[in-house]
Amino acid sequence: MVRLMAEAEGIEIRLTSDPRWLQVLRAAVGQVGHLAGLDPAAVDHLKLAVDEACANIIVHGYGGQRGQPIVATLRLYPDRVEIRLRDFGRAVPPDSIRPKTPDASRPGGLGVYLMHRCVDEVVYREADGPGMELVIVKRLIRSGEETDGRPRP
Amino acid sequence: MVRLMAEAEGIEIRLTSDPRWLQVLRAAVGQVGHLAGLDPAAVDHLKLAVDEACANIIVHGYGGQRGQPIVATLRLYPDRVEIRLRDFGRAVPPDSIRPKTPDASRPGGLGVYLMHRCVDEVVYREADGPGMELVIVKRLIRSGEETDGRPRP
Amino acid sequence: MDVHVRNDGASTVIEVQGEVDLYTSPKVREAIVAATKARAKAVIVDLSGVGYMDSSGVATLVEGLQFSRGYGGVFRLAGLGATVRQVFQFAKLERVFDIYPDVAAATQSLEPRTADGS
Amino acid sequence: MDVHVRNDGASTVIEVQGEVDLYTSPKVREAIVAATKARAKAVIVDLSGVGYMDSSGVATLVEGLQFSRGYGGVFRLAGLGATVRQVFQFAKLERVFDIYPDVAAATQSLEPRTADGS
Ligand SMILES: Nc1ncnc2c1ncn2[C@@H]1O[C@H](COP(=O)(O)OP(=O)(O)O)[C@@H](O)[C@H]1O
Ligand SMILES: Nc1ncnc2c1ncn2[C@@H]1O[C@H](COP(=O)(O)OP(=O)(O)O)[C@@H](O)[C@H]1O
Repeated sequence: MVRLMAEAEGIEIRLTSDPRWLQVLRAAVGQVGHLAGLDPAAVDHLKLAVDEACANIIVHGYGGQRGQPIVATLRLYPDRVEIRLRDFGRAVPPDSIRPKTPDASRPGGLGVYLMHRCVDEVVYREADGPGMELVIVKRLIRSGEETDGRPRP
Repeated sequence: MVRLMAEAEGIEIRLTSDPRWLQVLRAAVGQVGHLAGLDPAAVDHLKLAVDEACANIIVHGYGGQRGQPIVATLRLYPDRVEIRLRDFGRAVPPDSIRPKTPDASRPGGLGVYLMHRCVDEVVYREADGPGMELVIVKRLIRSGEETDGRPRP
Repeated sequence: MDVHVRNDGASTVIEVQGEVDLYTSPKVREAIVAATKARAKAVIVDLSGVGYMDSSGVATLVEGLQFSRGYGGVFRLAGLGATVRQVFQFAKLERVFDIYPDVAAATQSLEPRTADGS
Repeated sequence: MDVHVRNDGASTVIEVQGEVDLYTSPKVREAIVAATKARAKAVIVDLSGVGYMDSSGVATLVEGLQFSRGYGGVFRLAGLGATVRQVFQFAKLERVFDIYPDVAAATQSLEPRTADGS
């Protein structure tokens, strides 16, 4: 096990920009989180982050158009789960995608904010070719380590 | 919905021949079955068939060697769920893979038999290139239709 | 995901079962729009059967609250599980909504007070 | 998937939690091999926490039954849910194993009969 975990091991899921595949992707992401040893709440957070990111690809990247490709790569590392999402839609400057402070008077605008609340890293990048690339990282908290990262005395 | 369902819609999952990905594939297959409207028992059957087929690819097709590619394509049709599994391992003549009658005195030998019990079609084919291709079909029973396929009067 | 609507005189209860996301939230929205168009005095959304909700579900509920406030109606949520509650916490909406442990609690407090009770 | 083993005098209870497949069945096998190597008089496998089992899990249990019979031991299964039971039905193993509704029932019948009970 330790030997296998030392290198990244992964699974790749190719879906299209149809909202109904989101539940399938979430189920797969949930199992990968479980395999990584995340607790159930952390698994939920990882699922939510990936789901919000994909919903944004469908709505913003592809403007709601169905049938367009999305590639999700789910990888296990000894210290983290890493999920990459690649689309081939309308790209925007990566640092223009920022969390907005929740505003109860307006429905919507929560996606990126929730992503940042749920995982440790949310990094948008310019893709090699059309579209965008996003890397989501959820770190594993190992026993003997506090949540703030300080090793126990 | 009807319009979308008229054509096949699918999702593709690329995993490697490591048994721990089986639970991830099962979770995705389960959601696709749920999306198709299968009842929970039928969803369980579909998961079991795909799981047994993949386990056989890992054990027989790849002789237990890790890190080898398996491609699963999950498609929804108006009348069925179709799952294709492609490997690039040792191929055997497709019709040599046959269900064995369960024999309680010997552990094992149940995989192909269970696949046939669980789904409506299990078709092994010679692949285009190395390895094997398998198509698993689970039919949807629509309301107004009996299990034997006869339309109600 | 399933949505069941029932009218029990004083209130319209929208019972949601399953996962609420970009695919399924339009069905929840439909039920909320129908109830608020009919100017239901009280709309109670029963989320006890919801194990997952994303921002599209949250946005749908925020919209419902606004529709309802538009005509002076009551809009309540009931039965949030830990996973759903966490999303409301993250979104800082826990105090914006009237949240009850279950439909019974949400309904009970709607009943007119008895003469000696106030 | 988790496997917990406890010895309560008369029997060794192997409690399995989660999904049993090609990845996880070796862990179940390990516990069964340990118990049968130690010639446990009775091995009870508690499957009440198992929501999924494939043929590798079934094969592991068939092996356990054979190990146990090899020294005249008792090997019982307890708490099969609908999904797991279906696999045993398909495999025509329902009558091959001694299957009990739960661990209590599987353990109870192990106790020596009282003098006036036989
Ligand atoms: N995949 C994407 N492609 C293009 N633009 C995006 C993408 N994801 C997010 N954005 C941009 O970031 C903004 C903020 O997204 P978000 O916080 O989820 O709120 P909302 O989607 O409700 O607008 C979006 O309005 C959009 O302009
Ligand atoms: N993907 C595959 N590639 C090559 N051979 C296979 C494959 N799947 C099944 N087989 C062959 O079919 C036989 C029957 O499989 P099965 O019924 O699952 O029993 P078991 O795997 O326990 O032998 C296997 O022993 C193997 O020879």
